[in-house]
Amino acid sequence: MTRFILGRLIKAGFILLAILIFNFLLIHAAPGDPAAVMAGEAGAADEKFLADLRERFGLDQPLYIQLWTYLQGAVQLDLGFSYRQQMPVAELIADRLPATLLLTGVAFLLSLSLGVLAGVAASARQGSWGDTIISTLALLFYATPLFWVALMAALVFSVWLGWLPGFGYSTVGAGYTGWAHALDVAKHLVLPATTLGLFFTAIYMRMTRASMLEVSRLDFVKTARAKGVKRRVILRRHILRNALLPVITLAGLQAGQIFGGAILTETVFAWPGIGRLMFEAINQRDYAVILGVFYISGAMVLLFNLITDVFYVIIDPRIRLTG
Amino acid sequence: MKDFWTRFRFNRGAVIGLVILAVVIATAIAAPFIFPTSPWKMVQRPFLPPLTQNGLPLGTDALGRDVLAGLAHGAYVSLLVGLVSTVVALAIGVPVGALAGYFVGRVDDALMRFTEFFQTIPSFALAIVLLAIFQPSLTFVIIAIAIVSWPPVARLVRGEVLSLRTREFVEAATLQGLGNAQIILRHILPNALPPIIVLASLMVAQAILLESSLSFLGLGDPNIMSWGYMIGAARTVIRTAWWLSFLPGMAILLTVLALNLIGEGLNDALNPRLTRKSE
Amino acid sequence: QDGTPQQGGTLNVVIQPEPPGLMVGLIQNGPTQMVAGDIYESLLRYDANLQPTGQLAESWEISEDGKTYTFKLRKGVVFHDGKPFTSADVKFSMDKFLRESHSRMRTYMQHVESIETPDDHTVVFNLKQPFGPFIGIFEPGTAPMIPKHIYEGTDFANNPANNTPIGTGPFKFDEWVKGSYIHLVKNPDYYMEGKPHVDEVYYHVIPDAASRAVAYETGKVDVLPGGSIENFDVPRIRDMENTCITDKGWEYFGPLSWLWINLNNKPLDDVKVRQAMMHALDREFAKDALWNGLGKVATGPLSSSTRFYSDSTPDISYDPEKAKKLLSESSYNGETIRLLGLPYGETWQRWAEAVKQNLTEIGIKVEIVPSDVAGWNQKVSDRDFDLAFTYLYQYGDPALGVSRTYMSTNAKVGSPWNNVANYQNPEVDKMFDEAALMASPDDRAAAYKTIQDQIVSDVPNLWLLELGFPTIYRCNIKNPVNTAFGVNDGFRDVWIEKAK
Amino acid sequence: MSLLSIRDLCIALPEGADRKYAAKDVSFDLAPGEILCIVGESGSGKSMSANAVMGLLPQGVKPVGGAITFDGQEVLGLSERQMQDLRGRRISMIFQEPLSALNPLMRVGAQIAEVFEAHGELAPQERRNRALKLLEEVGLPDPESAIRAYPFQLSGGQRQRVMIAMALALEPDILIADEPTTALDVTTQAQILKLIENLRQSRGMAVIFITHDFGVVADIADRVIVMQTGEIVESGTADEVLLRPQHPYTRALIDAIPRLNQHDDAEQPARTPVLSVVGLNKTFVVGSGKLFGKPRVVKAVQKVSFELCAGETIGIVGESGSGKSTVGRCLTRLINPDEGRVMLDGADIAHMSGAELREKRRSLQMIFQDPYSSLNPRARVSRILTEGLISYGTPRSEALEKARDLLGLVGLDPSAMNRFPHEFSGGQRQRIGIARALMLDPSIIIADEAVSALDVSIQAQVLDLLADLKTRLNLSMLFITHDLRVAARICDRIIVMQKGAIVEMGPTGKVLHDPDTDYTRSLLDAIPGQEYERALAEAG
Ligand SMILES: Nc1ncnc2c1ncn2[C@@H]1O[C@H](COP(=O)(O)OP(=O)(O)OP(=O)(O)O)[C@@H](O)[C@H]1O
Ligand SMILES: Nc1ncnc2c1ncn2[C@@H]1O[C@H](COP(=O)(O)OP(=O)(O)OP(=O)(O)O)[C@@H](O)[C@H]1O
Ligand SMILES: [Mg+2]
Ligand SMILES: [Mg+2]
Repeated sequence: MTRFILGRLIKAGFILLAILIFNFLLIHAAPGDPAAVMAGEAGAADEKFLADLRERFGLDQPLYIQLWTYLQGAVQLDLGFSYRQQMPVAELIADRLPATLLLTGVAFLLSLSLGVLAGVAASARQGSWGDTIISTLALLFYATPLFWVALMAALVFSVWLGWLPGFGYSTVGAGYTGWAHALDVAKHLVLPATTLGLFFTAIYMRMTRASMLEVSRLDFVKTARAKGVKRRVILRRHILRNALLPVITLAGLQAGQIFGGAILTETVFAWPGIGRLMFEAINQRDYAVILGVFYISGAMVLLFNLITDVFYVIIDPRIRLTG
Repeated sequence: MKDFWTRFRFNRGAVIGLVILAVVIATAIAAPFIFPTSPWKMVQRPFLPPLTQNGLPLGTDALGRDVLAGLAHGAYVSLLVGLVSTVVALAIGVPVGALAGYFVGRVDDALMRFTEFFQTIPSFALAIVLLAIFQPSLTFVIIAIAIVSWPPVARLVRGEVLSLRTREFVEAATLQGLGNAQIILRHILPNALPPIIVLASLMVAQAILLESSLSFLGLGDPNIMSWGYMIGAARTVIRTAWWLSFLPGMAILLTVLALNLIGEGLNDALNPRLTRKSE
Repeated sequence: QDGTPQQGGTLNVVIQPEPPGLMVGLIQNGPTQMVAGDIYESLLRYDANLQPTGQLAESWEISEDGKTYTFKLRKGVVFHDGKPFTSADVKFSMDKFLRESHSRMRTYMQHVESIETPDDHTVVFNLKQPFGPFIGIFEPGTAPMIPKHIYEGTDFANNPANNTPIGTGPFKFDEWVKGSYIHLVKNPDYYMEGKPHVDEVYYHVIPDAASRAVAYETGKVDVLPGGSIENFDVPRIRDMENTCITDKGWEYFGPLSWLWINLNNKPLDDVKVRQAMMHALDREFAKDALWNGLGKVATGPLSSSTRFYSDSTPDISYDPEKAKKLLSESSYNGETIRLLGLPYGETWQRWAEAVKQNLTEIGIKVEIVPSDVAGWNQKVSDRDFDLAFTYLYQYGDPALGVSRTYMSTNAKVGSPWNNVANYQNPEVDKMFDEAALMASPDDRAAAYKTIQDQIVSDVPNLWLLELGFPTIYRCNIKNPVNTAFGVNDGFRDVWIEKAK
Repeated sequence: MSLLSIRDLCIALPEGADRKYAAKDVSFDLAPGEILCIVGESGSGKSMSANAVMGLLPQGVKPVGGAITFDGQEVLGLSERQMQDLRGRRISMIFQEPLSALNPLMRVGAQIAEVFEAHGELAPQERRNRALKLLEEVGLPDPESAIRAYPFQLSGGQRQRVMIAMALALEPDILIADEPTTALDVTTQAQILKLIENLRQSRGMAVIFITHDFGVVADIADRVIVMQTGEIVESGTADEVLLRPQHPYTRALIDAIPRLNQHDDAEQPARTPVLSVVGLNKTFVVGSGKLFGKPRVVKAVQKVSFELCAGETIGIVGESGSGKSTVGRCLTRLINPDEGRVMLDGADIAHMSGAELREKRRSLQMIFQDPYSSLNPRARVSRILTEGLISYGTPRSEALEKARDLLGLVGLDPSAMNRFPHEFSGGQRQRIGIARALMLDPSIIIADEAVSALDVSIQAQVLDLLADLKTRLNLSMLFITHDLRVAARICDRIIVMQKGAIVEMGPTGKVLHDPDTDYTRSLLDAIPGQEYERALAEAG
């Protein structure tokens, strides 16, 4: 196992490098460059201005040299400099990371626990009213556009009821510290995290339910019943455990995106996270930032894929992995 | 096959789903005949609420266009986006996942690293970049959506196959001299079906919504009426003209519902243990 | 105006998008200017009629021949770091810093022969020839005063001080939490007695338009500068209690929207086709449906708030019948016209759809080409379009903001802000050149009238609307807009009326 | 007063099954401390009746009439909650197929401990100790490490013993054992039977014992019930039924019981070896479950060498867990041996792969020990049987034809073709497995406990079928079994295995009557029903 993990980590390094090159070429293939965008925002610029910018950003160099320079930095974990934001990319990402991690992390835990729970509940009473209600809700959640839900949530809980702040990360200028600050952030977190979580909740719920129904008809469940094990325990220990594999896969996928942030949610709720940073960077062709975010989130995806694989082996001892 | 139909038919939900889907498909096909004028035509004053004007039962949008005509014409694109991109994603994801899970070792390694290649870029961002590079025509929107949606399929299928390949009935099939392809297709995949069906029905919804998010960001094909476009466009007026996002939202919801019911019916009909009630 | 100013309070303002930096000498996009307007100052201010008033300059004189401008500077002005502001800073800013890094200033400064600083509080600009618009460039977005002691001899673009901008303005930079807000605090050493009135200003970064509306509704922010929220939301917000709205404060910029026509492409080189298209556009509808009736239907290349605007140009109003007729006489036969939308939000997307529909109705095939901002820039720069939306500022004077669009000398590929249509009319070129250098305003007015008539009959662009960007604010906030720059001129005079 | 009383029990089967009722008008009583054996035809409804008592009938199968009274309480009407209390504590059951009946993802120790937990018995850490103790009592070697194993890491008999341990954990009032010893070698079987006997004596436990092994019946039964096609055809005390059967079916059954000395010891002609195994080794190393714990090392097969000749049948007998199945799986390359050669027609299949291996494998078929898990739950029998043949190029109709014939030969109705594996009884599934192995006309069959779930008459039928094939087609067989009578009947030679190694090998007669090793001798001594066999022999 240890060898497997080490092997994978080494390979991950190479993939990351390959992905980096691919990403680099990909985003340079998109029309426009940061100089043009920056000049564009000023509403006027002459060629000299553009040329100056390009020289400053190093965009006047041939592409392969730019790539080489970037890679040299990247392997030393130097993610470059954002000219647009006038900050080292690493610093920029580090700045935004806590907010994103908080949001996606909470949404992840929330959706996973809620989704699995609802899925278990629904499958336990297949065909009953409870099942119908849960299934319908789940359907509603994932068939409704995220931004619609987000906006409605902000409308109801923020504008109409005034219970929760509708945007932002904390109350600006309130100067809270310690617990008051934590509480403040938590309040701000409620809407975006639930909105983001709802969709995944629905997915986990459906997946869990389908998988549980499948497993609940296997013979060993009968054995467990014959032992006099309580229904609840059977559900959890025997059925759920055996039904978990696809859920784990999805959870691994979601977890991999944890650093990639949530573009739409972060935008709608003005959450100062990576997703927004990335989206803005794409629009502004802030190459170093895009690549930096892709790099970090790519590394996370690889890591979580590895963790998922390890989980497979833990969950299902029959699975053997070599690599 | 006949048997399968009988079983499918007995599932009331599945039949309802099929009916809804049939209606949607029929609408998509018939739209140009029922509403021969372009859905983009501005026919009345903007923001006419539903049921207030004869001939415009669902009212008008921000530019005074007929919402009903839009819904009818939009059905085609949304279905196309949803179904085609899902089919493409399945067509890539299932084989990749199945081969990786079945052969483990080097094949798995190669295929999964390949998948990771696509997986590492946050999917929405990848779609945006792809659409920034290529002109967002309908084809490219579909391709972009398919490209970002297959890796989850591949990983899911792989996980299932990894677990199934060690079962004794697979060993038995090997001894029977079945080729790898047959074992995968006839023994492993059918047993991995429930999560795949769930994921597929989710993906259709996701594709339709992704298209809407993309057109909301100005990256859809603005020359084609779709439900996603309608929702995206109605977003800014959600407060003043709720029906503009509600109606296409309902259309998507119904379609997704239908696909889910069908999926569930399919799942049940294909599961031998669920059939043959003793009544 | 509104009674006696009260001191204190916090001003919460929306800013969109998040500025790339606050050093306005290096970056001049909208949001940067907005924040920088509080931190940096220039020599003058301009009222709604574009008449100059004093700021860092107490008084100024223009010589008879229009070639010498002498400014007397205010005494006792200090930068935020406590260093005094003198004529040396003016010379450094204008001659060195801005000439190097401010693209608009670079063109303006071509007219300047030399800058003299006879004493600490006097600056003299010697022009090569008279340049009518010169008096109109001393605003913080164009000519911000930059501390010489910080920037001299450094690499301007990479000076670490760019992150902590220092000017002479009423507010000091305090903190910038990227992605969340920018915080400015009152400058206690400000040279104007009792000003500024408010203690601090927060600029909130809220990337989504709908959320910005929510932010206002929930009382998180009190000022929505023009363009902060979608136009569709304006009537709703406007009707809220204690809410005031003004479309003033854009006079200097005079934002005018139009469709570029790529004159290189057939059949757009045919004036009949262009005229047909011009008459096909229902701009009144666009104004009402998309812009809430704010703004004006454009009559030609100049905005009505810009100097020397003429209201008697040839008629270009909506007339589909005429449009059809013109089209049938033209060389158009069924080509598909690619229309490049402006990626600035829903209003613009809808507008593209409306234009497409307008043109479709007279029989022109149109395909909308979507793109993001960078793509739009690229496509327009490369002239890769048939029709393209845009809107540009006019900076108060046709010589500053209009001629660039129509002069053939400016028709170079590679920039989206020059003569993108590739309009070539030697006569217009010549008249523009002359009009800029005339000393007498009356002569200039006459010249620009002819220019306007000529351009309108050539239809090199399809003029759409003089955009109205309403500023929305709570009525107890006084004076948010009292110059031709609106909120971009800083909140020097703003005060908040406390609830009784 | 009887502890359990069943009256006129009718269990309906879903549409499309063999018949309308799995069990019809079944009535019997069970007194405390009594051992009741149910014997009878495979598919006669034994398992269904037993399941009904537990309230655990599969979906679609329902009790439609009659009453089951346990301890004065009507069981059929009880709620799931009330049943929970009974199950495991008052009545417990050992299911027929131990692989599918164990949770694949749970360590066996935990599965046993769970019984205590379910009924709130013992403190958590004691549960583990009890589980360990139980595993020891059922004779699992090295229980310390076995307790940490997953079901798939255990041999068939070991799993079965885990099931037994689970059922006995709370010393229930009634034990329902559905063919609990099919995978156990005779010594272990004897040990288990003794364990049950002890519990009966000390705790007055009543037992319903479903089995095909008349030796076992003779040794333990107080009373015997004989079932055929869902109905009880005869019942009475053990002596009555076994020695003085009334019903013709019972008589036929008893006549079909194989005898130890039934083999013909005719001198074998010299034969050519078709399969020679040289120095086969296989060791399993399994993580201990703890991060840095010592891994469990099982030397499943050690230096096994033998030759199998054309038309010959070699029986492999021996201790449960001694590596019999592992040898079989190595030969078919379902697992890769660590060392050794397996020469088939002059080629070493131990080091083959790809198409070559597939081609070779055609002549080498295996009948799996656990029939249920070796059948694809989503495939109909028709597909399970025919696809191998079809994949080798036989036309579909021809394959179907052959499948139908084979089903008939193993005693199944052709209607079985359209059903799914879960719709069969244990013995029926086993026959599907046999039919599948025969479909490809192999020259070698590895039969892993292939007839253990069959009643003696069908067993005889199948064995005859195999013997016929053997002579007709020169079929060679490796016959893994724990039933020495069966081995005696069809094997030419016998290999005795213990702890992964061959301890004795020789002609059947020699091994069974004049063994060289003590181990073999102990096996022979443990054969159940020897007295009964003598009694039968005396009777005629
Ligand atoms: N996959 C595996 N992983 C670890 N150990 C295994 C595995 N398969 C079998 N074993 C172990 O190898 C030994 C031999 O198993 P095998 O199945 O060959 O026994 P057997 O002789 O067939 O026994 P039985 O008669 O009970 O079926 C057993 O101790 C078992 O626990
Ligand atoms: N789920 C099911 N659907 C349809 N028929 C079934 C189902 N389960 C069992 N049967 C049928 O019910 C009959 C009784 O099965 P049961 O399992 O009780 O047999 P059994 O006496 O235990 O046989 P064996 O000795 O082979 O285990 C069989 O004919 C079988 O085919
Ligand atoms: Mg049975
Ligand atoms: Mg075995």
